[in-house]
Amino acid sequence: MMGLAAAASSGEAVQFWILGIVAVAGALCTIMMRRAVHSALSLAGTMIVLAVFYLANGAYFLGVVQVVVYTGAIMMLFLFVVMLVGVTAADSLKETLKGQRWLAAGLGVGFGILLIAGIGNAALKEFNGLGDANAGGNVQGLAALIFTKYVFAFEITGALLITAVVGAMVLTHRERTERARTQRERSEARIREGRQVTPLPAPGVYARHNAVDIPGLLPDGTPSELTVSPTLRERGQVRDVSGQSLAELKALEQRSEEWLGRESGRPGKKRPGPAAPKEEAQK
Amino acid sequence: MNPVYYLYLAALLFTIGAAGVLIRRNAIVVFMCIELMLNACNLAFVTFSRMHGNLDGQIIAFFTMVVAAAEVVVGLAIIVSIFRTRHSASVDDASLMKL
Amino acid sequence: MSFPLLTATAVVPAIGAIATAAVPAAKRTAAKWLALLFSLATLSLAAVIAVRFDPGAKGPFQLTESHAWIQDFGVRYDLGVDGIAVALIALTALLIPFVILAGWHDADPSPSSQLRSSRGGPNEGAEPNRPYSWRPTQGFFALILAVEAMVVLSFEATDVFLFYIFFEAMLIPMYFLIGGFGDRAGGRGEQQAAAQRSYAAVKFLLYNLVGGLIMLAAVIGLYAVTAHQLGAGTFSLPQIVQARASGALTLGTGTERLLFLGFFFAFAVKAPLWPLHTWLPNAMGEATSPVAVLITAVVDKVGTFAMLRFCLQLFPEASSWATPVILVLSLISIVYGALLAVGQRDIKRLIAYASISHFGFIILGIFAMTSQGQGGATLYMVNHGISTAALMLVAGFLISRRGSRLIADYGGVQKVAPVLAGTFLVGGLATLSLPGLAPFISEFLVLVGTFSRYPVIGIIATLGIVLAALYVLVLYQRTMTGPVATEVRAMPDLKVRELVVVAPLIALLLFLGVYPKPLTDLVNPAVQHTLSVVDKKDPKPTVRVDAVPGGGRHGGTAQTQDVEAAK
Amino acid sequence: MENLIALLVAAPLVGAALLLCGGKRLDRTGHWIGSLLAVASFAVAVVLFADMLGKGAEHRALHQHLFSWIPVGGFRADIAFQLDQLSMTFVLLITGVGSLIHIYSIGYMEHDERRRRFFGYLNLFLAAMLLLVLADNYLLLYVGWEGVGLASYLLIGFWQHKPSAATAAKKAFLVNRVGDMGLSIAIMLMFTTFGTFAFGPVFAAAGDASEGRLTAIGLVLLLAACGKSAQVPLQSWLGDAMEGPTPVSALIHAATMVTAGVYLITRSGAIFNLAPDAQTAVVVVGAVTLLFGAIVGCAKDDIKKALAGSTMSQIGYMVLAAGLGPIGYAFAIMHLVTHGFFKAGLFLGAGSVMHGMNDEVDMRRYGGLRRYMPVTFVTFGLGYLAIIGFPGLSGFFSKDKIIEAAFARGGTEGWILGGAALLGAAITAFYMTRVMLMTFFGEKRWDPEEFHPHESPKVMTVPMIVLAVGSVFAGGLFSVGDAFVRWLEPVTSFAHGHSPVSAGVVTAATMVVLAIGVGIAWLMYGRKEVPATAPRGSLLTRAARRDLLQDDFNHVVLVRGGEHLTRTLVYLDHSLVDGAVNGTAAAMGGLSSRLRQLQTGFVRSYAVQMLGGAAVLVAATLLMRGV
Repeated sequence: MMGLAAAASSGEAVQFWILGIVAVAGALCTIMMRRAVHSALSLAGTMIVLAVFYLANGAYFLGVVQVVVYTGAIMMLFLFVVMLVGVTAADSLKETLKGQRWLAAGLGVGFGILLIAGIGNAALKEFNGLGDANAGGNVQGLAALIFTKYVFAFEITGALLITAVVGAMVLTHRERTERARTQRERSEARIREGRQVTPLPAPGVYARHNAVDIPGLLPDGTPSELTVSPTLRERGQVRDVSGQSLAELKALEQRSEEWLGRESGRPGKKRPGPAAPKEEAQK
Repeated sequence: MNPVYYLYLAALLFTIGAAGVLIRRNAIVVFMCIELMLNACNLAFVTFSRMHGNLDGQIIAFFTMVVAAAEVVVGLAIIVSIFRTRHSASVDDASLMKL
Repeated sequence: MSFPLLTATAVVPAIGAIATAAVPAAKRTAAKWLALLFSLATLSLAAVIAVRFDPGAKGPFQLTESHAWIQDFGVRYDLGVDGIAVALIALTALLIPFVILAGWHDADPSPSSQLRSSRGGPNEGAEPNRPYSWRPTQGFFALILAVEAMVVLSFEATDVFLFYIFFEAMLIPMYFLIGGFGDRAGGRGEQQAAAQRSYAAVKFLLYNLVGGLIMLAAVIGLYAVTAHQLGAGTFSLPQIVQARASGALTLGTGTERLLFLGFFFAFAVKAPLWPLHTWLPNAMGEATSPVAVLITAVVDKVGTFAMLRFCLQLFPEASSWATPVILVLSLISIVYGALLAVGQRDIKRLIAYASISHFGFIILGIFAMTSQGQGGATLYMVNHGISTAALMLVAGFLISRRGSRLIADYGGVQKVAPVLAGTFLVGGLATLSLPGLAPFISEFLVLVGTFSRYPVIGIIATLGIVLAALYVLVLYQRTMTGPVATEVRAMPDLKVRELVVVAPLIALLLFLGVYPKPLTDLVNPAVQHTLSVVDKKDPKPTVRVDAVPGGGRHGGTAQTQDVEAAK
Repeated sequence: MENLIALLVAAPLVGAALLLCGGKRLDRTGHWIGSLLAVASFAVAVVLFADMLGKGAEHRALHQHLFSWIPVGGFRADIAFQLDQLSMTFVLLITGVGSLIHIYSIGYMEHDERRRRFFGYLNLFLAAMLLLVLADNYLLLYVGWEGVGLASYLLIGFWQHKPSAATAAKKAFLVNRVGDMGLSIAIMLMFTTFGTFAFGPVFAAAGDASEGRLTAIGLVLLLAACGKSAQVPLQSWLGDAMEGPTPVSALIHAATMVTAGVYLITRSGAIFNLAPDAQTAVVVVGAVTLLFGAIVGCAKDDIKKALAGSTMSQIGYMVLAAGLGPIGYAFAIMHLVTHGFFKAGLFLGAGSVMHGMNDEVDMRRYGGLRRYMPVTFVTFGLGYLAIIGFPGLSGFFSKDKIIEAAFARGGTEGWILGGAALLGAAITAFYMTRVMLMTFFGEKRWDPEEFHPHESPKVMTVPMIVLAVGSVFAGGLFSVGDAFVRWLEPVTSFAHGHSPVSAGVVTAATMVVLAIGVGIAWLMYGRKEVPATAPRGSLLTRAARRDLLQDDFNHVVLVRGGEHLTRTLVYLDHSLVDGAVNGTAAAMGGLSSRLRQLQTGFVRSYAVQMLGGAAVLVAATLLMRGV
């Protein structure tokens, strides 16, 4: 804690350079990754690094808050939403707006240069470190300030948070405007419109794992979209196994044939069987 | 080592975040980039507070976090409701502002 | 002055407007009578003003009222009238009752289709399928009274800012009057007529707004100058004039010219001066003829009046600097308007262009900077108001009978409706300023006044006399004479109400044509004052005429010349 | 006495007001009221005349100042009358002939349901004309000047259902308006020169003004006179004016109104005398017109148009005389009066003929009418003799004097003018004889089934007789000891011209040309049979039938040109002036729609713009700090 002299120690320098690179890498990954999940994770990484930097800068309380609130709560909220929206819903990085990307890059670079230049020619020579500020302990110091000087702001943030919570509820919670239709009504409706009178067929052939994402096959072996839940269809997470199952069917017939007609054995046709499983494995 | 480097880092992160906001179409990712920018600001604040030797910077950073939290909550809620209605989290699809 | 006469004159019609608007939808006739009543009350008040006003009194303005309004910007509620204002207030108050009477049935809700289109103007906020939710009649008359109130107040205001406010506010009711009500004589389908109307209304509004905004800039500029030089900024016309006279206020040449142009532009749009005139034919063509009268006979007068009161008195040097250009422009207006009037196929547009030509005369007279010119211009404002009202209203009666504005659709009306034709002819003769009718005097004074300083311009302007005869007589010949057109065969002659409208106007034209002295006595001192402010003198005749034996009364002439010379 | 002057004007004015505003209830009595008031005015005139004769020549001028009309600054116009010998002459002529024609019209307009209005207009005309000759300043004169113009407009176009009549009326008014322009400019010039335009002061001060200004004034006055008196180049309206009822042609377009120009010039003598150039212009116009009118008169087959041509030419004589200055004024007025008598008589005769021939005006369809309408024949014949200047009749005295005066101008000018006048006399004799022969002599060229010529009623013949008497004796009466000249002298300042040729010679010459003219006419129309349909005729004849193409010129140049001009202007107003405004509006719209493209609606492009803005801000702050 006393290590926070005005000029930082060389150890801190090392730490800075290493973690700084990590942070930048994380940031870059955040905007580069195709899948939201990966972006979220790399962002979390960056945040943790930042938490460390806070600590290094003598903002112990903030460092902890950073870890708990950001990396803990907010990023998890992100992940949660990502799950809700679709883990694998990767948006193509192909740009749709004409010239947007170049504009963005150019502006970004220019802006960065501006900022850095600004910092550069700003007279930031004096370092009276946090030594005496943190003398009574960082948290106490913050508390003293928050509850004296910034008390109003603090109160207002409280109000803000409550409002935010309420707003989130209002936005996400969908009001049911009309009476829920009973099972009878629904069945009647089904009959009336004539399509799909029966309940939807269940998914999953060859249930070797939780196969809600594998559509059931129609007699001709083609997959039936109806069998998977709309959400999955929406996300395009339906796994089509029709081709594979057909292949396996063929292999089965092959083998039975072999067992029956042993005399007419053709060595050339010896091992086609595992072909299918292999390709499945590749899948 | 000179804490000014923290500022440079912050600037860099901020820029990257901004670029991300401009480039990505997935609303969630856009939000993450915004978070990134906020964090960059926080880093700058913290550094400044260290330079000037008083805690106000940290206080501001603290408030920023709170605000960020609130913003994320509401923002994500919006994203979810939009996704519900139009089955997409792409910011380009929500272009109703166009004349 | 104990009783605020001027305020009352403006307030009465305003109250009338509100009261008329408040009349329930079913009681249409009641609304009309109420409006008429209030307009007559205003007329009587105006008469009181005319009586109370003493032409000989010292000081430019009389019956003044002054109250602080916006202290921070030195804006005051200052009212006061000079002879010119009195004459024009009288004119306004006089015309409005006739306008109301003439428009008695113009705003009656008509068969639904026409109703929808007649409310198809910009003021349809209500949903289209509720015929009586909108109350055309009440609205029509209320708007007319509102216009009257604002016009009167802008004639009375001696505070530039106050004047500006009403000068602009006038546009709102006018906009609705033009866009909301039309004679059902478009010839083309009602929908298209409605479209035309709103086009005309928008054009009217845009033109005048542009002018007004430029003027606003100039007003603010004026305030800034006064604030800078007098310490406390002021908008008060007498104060500024007095300050300039005493040398306390000296505008830089450039500044003064800019400010002058700012003011003049607005007034030139309002009193359509070529090439800013194109809104007038549309507006007058599409609006009902009473509204057209309101535009050309009342509202536009504010423009010319303001040139006389504000442009000249606030910026004398700039005025004389701009005079040549303005004279040429007004000359163009005269000839151009007349020529276009000759070329029109639409009765109302023809009258509109004739008005443009006449406004050319008025502005010519104002900027001729001679007592004849300006006195004539002032008389011209009054007389043109009356004569155009007569002509336009009769034309309106004609149009409402036949349901068409096209000259070609008429012919031989004289045979079936002699009284209508006669009154129309008298109106026309007044428009071509036949001697013996009021407009002749004003036109001749303007010509003399111009000629005595700018002979060439004066001579060219006299061309207007011939052209005026041309368009009036062509109009009369094509509509009234010749074989009777089949459509007009059953046309009824003027009804009593219409006679009540026209007869007094014609009588007035004749009276003022024979005995304009009351008017001239009213106007002359004001004109002299203006001229003294502008610091211009009438050019003296080259040959001095001494009182000749046998012509004792000519001594008077000589004496006045001595006075002129002494000045 | 003075106060009676206003009465002169008031009587017919009241009549006009009564008849025009009176409405149907006056339909039966209207014409009597009108005529009565005209006669009343005449009576007042006679009283004033008698009174005037009672006074010495110098104290005859009367003034009546009613009220100050337009006082603005130095500009003083009064409603004031001045009755001197000149005005008196006109007043008598106007009211006298006017009354007669009122009476005549009672019969002539009997079958017209709008007779009341007709008499209203006639009264209006009388009032305006009297105002014109009684005014004591040019502005008031101008009022009368335009007033008679209005009256003539109304009366020419009285049968408005005829498009030709309406057009003729419009044309007359417009051409007159051109002349009026001249008058108003003249008044302006006077005001700027003298600071007043009342007769007295102006004439008193005319001497001090520069000759250039006086010449200018004279020329514009001449323009005015040309318009009103149908002199070249503004003569074109008079022929068409014959569309009006015949009494109108007699009163307005022969006897009184068209002579207003002569009055104007004579009245302004003080100015013209000091502006010789203007005078030259006047005589030239007069000479040209007297030939022009005469030639036109020769070619017309429409009896009224022929008479109109002769009117034009006779007024040409007057203008010529008036242009000669003091040596001519008196004779101009004298010829004016005598002409008033015989031309009115001729027109009334023509009207009577038309009345009997149910409004047929083509002389080629007349012939041998003397047996059917003797009174008309006699009166017309007397008028005829008077106009051709048959010795002893009115025309002889007045015209002869004018010709003398023309020679008396001296120099080549004198010879030219005199020659023109003589030639005019010859042609006059020719065409009047032609009219006479074609109408009353030869054998009938009309279809007895269709036409039943008959003598007109007393109410019409009596005025004709009176006028015939006047046209016989007036001239002689006037020239008894130069009575007329001395009567006018105080106003028009008479001077004896020194003619290079003696009066006797001139008279003889006149007689000779007269005989020649009559002879030729008799050879052409008296001896030979007159074809019922006009022969193609020589080039000159055809031109003359079309008013020497002057009308066509007007039509092509003014009417067509004007139409094109207005049409182009209307187009330009829409496309150019209005287009400029709408153009700017359209430009604005286009610009905004361009700018609208920026609003893609994509959040990210907005974000780009925001970032750009932020960058700019940062840069700005940095630069600020840098500076």
